[in-house]
Amino acid sequence: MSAWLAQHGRALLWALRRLTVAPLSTLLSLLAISVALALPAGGQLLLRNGLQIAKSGAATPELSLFMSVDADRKAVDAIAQRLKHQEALKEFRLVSRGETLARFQARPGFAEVISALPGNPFPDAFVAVPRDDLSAAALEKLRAEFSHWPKVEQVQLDSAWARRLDALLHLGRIGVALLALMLGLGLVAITFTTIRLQVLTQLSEIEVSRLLGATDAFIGRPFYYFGTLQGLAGGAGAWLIVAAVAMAMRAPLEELAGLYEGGATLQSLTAIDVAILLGFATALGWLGTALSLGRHLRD
Amino acid sequence: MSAWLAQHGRALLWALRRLTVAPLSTLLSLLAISVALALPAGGQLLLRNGLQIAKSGAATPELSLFMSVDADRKAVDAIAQRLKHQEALKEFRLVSRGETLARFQARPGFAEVISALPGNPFPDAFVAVPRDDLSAAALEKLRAEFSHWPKVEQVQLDSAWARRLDALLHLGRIGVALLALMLGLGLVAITFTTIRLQVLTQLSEIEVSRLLGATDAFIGRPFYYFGTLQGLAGGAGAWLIVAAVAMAMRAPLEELAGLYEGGATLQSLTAIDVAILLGFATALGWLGTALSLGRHLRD
Amino acid sequence: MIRFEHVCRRYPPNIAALTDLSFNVEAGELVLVCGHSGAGKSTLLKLIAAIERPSSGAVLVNGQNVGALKRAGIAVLRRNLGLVFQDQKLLFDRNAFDNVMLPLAIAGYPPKEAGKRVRAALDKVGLAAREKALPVALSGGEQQRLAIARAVVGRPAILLADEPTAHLDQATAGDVAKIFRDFHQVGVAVLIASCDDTAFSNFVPRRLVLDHGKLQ
Amino acid sequence: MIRFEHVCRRYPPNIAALTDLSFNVEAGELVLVCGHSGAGKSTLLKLIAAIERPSSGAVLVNGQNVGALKRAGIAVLRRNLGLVFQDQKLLFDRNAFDNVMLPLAIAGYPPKEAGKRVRAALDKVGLAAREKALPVALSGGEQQRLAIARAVVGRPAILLADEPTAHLDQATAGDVAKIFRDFHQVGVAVLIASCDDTAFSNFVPRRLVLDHGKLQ
Ligand SMILES: Nc1ncnc2c1ncn2[C@@H]1O[C@H](COP(=O)(O)OP(=O)(O)OP(=O)(O)O)[C@@H](O)[C@H]1O
Ligand SMILES: Nc1ncnc2c1ncn2[C@@H]1O[C@H](COP(=O)(O)OP(=O)(O)OP(=O)(O)O)[C@@H](O)[C@H]1O
Ligand SMILES: [Mg+2]
Ligand SMILES: [Mg+2]
Repeated sequence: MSAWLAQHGRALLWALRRLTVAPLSTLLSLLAISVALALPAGGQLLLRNGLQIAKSGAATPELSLFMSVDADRKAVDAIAQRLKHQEALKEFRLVSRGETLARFQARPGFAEVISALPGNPFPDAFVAVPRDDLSAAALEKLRAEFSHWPKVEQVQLDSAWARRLDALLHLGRIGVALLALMLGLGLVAITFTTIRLQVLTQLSEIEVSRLLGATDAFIGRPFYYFGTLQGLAGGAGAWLIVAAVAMAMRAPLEELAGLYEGGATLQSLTAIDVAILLGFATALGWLGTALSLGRHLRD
Repeated sequence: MSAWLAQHGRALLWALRRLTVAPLSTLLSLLAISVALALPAGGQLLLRNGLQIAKSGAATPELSLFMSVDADRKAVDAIAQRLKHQEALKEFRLVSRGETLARFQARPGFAEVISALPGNPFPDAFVAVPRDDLSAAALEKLRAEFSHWPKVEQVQLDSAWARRLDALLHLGRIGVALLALMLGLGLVAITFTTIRLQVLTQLSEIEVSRLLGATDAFIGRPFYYFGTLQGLAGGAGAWLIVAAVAMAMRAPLEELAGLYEGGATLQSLTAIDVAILLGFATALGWLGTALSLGRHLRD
Repeated sequence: MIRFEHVCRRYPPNIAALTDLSFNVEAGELVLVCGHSGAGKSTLLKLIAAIERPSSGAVLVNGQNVGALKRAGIAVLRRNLGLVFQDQKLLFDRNAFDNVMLPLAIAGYPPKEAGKRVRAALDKVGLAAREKALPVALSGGEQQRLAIARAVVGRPAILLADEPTAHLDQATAGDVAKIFRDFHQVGVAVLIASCDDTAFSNFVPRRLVLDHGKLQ
Repeated sequence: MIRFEHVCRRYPPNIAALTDLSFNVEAGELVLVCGHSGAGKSTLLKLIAAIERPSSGAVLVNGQNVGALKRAGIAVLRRNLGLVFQDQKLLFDRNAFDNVMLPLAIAGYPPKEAGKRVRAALDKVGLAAREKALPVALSGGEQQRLAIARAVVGRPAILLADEPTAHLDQATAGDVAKIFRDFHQVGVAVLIASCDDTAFSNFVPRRLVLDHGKLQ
């Protein structure tokens, strides 16, 4: 037991010494790993914030239900009742004919027109906000359904916005997937290479140890410590980078968020995000070590 | 001369052999370099295309000049004349009161209102498209200027869009700068490490060559060939990646472009772009070699 | 303890390094393997440590067929041998003390006892004063003695030494020979490959003379 | 040709490897540097090749102060020396032929002439048949001879050999000694460090005996 502890202690010490013996090289490796991890992590965060901003603001599609001009109070209430039970809607509000009239009267070039009219020519209308997760097709179905309700004269869907949002989301998703794929491969390359480098600097030690009766476990142990420690440190570096970038981006993002009038608050990395990031980095360090040792240790 | 050629030939051959002797490691290094080069190159391309789409489509701010209702033909022509000489405008068009009336008559809920009116209540209007390079402040100045023209009752600037675009551009520029910085550092790390690895595999050869009277130039030459060749190959890999990604992105981007009705055609990498990319990659390979040799060869 | 049964070892393309070798070495024997350069001395020692495998025949160490061992078995075998390599195989990035410590670290000795043993071994080869020196700071002969210290530090039951006196002057070679004799006298089986046997001439009880891979 | 003037070499912490050494070696001389292990033989040879620098005094080669040379000057110097290292320093990733080719490649010989020279040198040490063999496939003595072939292939005016017969049986050592004598007879200055001088005993005209760094 004490011998077991001594062996692990030795391996850990060796790994720590190797990490500090060539500080520039270590720093550069850590930097490469950090950057490779920071990009998809940061991209994910950006997408999350961007989506929130887009959805909270003008990008949300709306359904406008125009009642017929002769619809009375009761008919309007009935539609309100129906809308209340629609699961697909997040919210809706009544825009009364009076409101619309007032708005048009305030618009330049319309005041005279309106005042020249005998009565209020506008109908009551509802503006309904659908749930975020509805596809363009689902929205279109909703529109068709609403237009068959009694005393509903017309339903308008701001479907250009919906389609635009869909296309943007599609684009973002493809982009993030490609990024993750490329950086996943890049990360594998970096880890693999770093461990190969460590194996190369220790080639004579490995050979001699084997000739003196060292087991594969004994020979591999310091490299596993090295690889996982490096991965962990790289993950921490990625965390720092993402946090720093998020700080730098806060001002312009909030300017954007403010413009969209959604009152969006910027999300940063949660404790769970950080835990996942560090765990992923450590696991990747371990995996890279295992792959590299499998290739470079057996001869 | 023949000896000089023989020495360079030997170095080049050595470099080529080193690149093929461990195909997996070479492939992984090349992949890492390619990805690191492809990301900013692709980002640049994406930004270029994105900007084009944004500018060509609905994102372009417009100025609407409403004439007063009593403005006659002559007044309208005078304004058209003034607009024609405005350098800040890309184009403009007259939306006559007749046109506007017809459009409103076609709108549901308005037909009745309009038909109930004694005459055409709408004024003539101009819609003007400013040049792309105008700042939000310049647009605002233009708006103020136009509103003092005779018989111009009101000038509307779709300034929310302008400010939104400005914010987006700001955001994009910060993002690309951060990306370039991070990947520049990451690329330095990769190149540095790869050359260090090559030096490590050749440590005994370097030591023995020096003991047998080899100059620094003789010892360094194969590594320079290796580093520049690898950089060049990495650049070519980045080109492939960007081309492949551009292909994959074509469909969704054009969907987006189509939605913006700007008739945007997707730009791909030009010959000059590729030349810059390859030159940059080769230079970086050379630089990484020089840095790494400076650190790892002199002892 | 060690038993060769009709052992042949051929190297590609067509080199017969050892041909039909049969002999026994008992515990506590000291055997000098002699022969010209290329006679097969090193190959013979490598077969015992499973660094090479016989092309035919069997090499038995403590009754175990060494040629049939798996990775783990080979590791166990080597931990119970003391090896001096012809090219020494010292580690140049650590000092004399740590070089000698290596086999004990591999065997998992507690650090305290290991330290004592390392100092004793360095003392035995006359390098006690240089335990902090890196191998490059040692002369060729001192490196040779360091390699011997590493081989004996684990107090193995079998000691294999390939040209252990190659870089030593006559006096130092005599001292080193005495170290091997001491081990032989406490019951360790010692095999020494050497083309120069003057250092051992006054006390070697047994010789295996190789000529082009055949026992004479 | 080679001149030591009151040369001292101390190593940290406090080791006086060579103390106040003065002597001359003329072109065509064959000198045997003898002495116990650690006497300073290797250090002496390293000073001539500028692998070490004197702590005080001057080492002159062809009238040039070797201790004051810059990087480029050292490279030129070494290209005109033939060196056999005590630990051989062969390259294990290339075959015998390419190992011997290395000094000619460094000196920039045209490949064709270089190839001829390499074969001649391998033939001289009895390794002509093994030019395609990697060093691991050679016995210790064969590696030693390969190192000698590499040292002589460039036909240097000065030949420095550190323990060139260390791994050789008496017959082979005699052959190697003859190689050095041949060079000595065509006017090459030859310095050989060896603690075992039996191979050279019948034709060495001059001896430098070192004892704890001092000339006796
Ligand atoms: N780089 C060094 N740092 C410290 N001490 C050194 C260094 N090189 C040699 N020494 C010491 O200097 C002394 C002379 O060493 P040198 O290698 O010249 O001896 P040698 O005569 O060649 O011995 P051998 O026959 O054993 O090779 C030795 O005591 C050695 O330990
Ligand atoms: N891995 C190998 N591949 C091919 N041939 C080999 C290999 N190892 C040794 N040989 C050859 O086998 C023969 C015996 O080699 P060995 O090393 O056993 O000789 P040795 O008696 O130790 O010689 P020395 O005294 O020179 O060290 C030699 O001719 C050598 O070239
Ligand atoms: Mg041998
Ligand atoms: Mg020496």
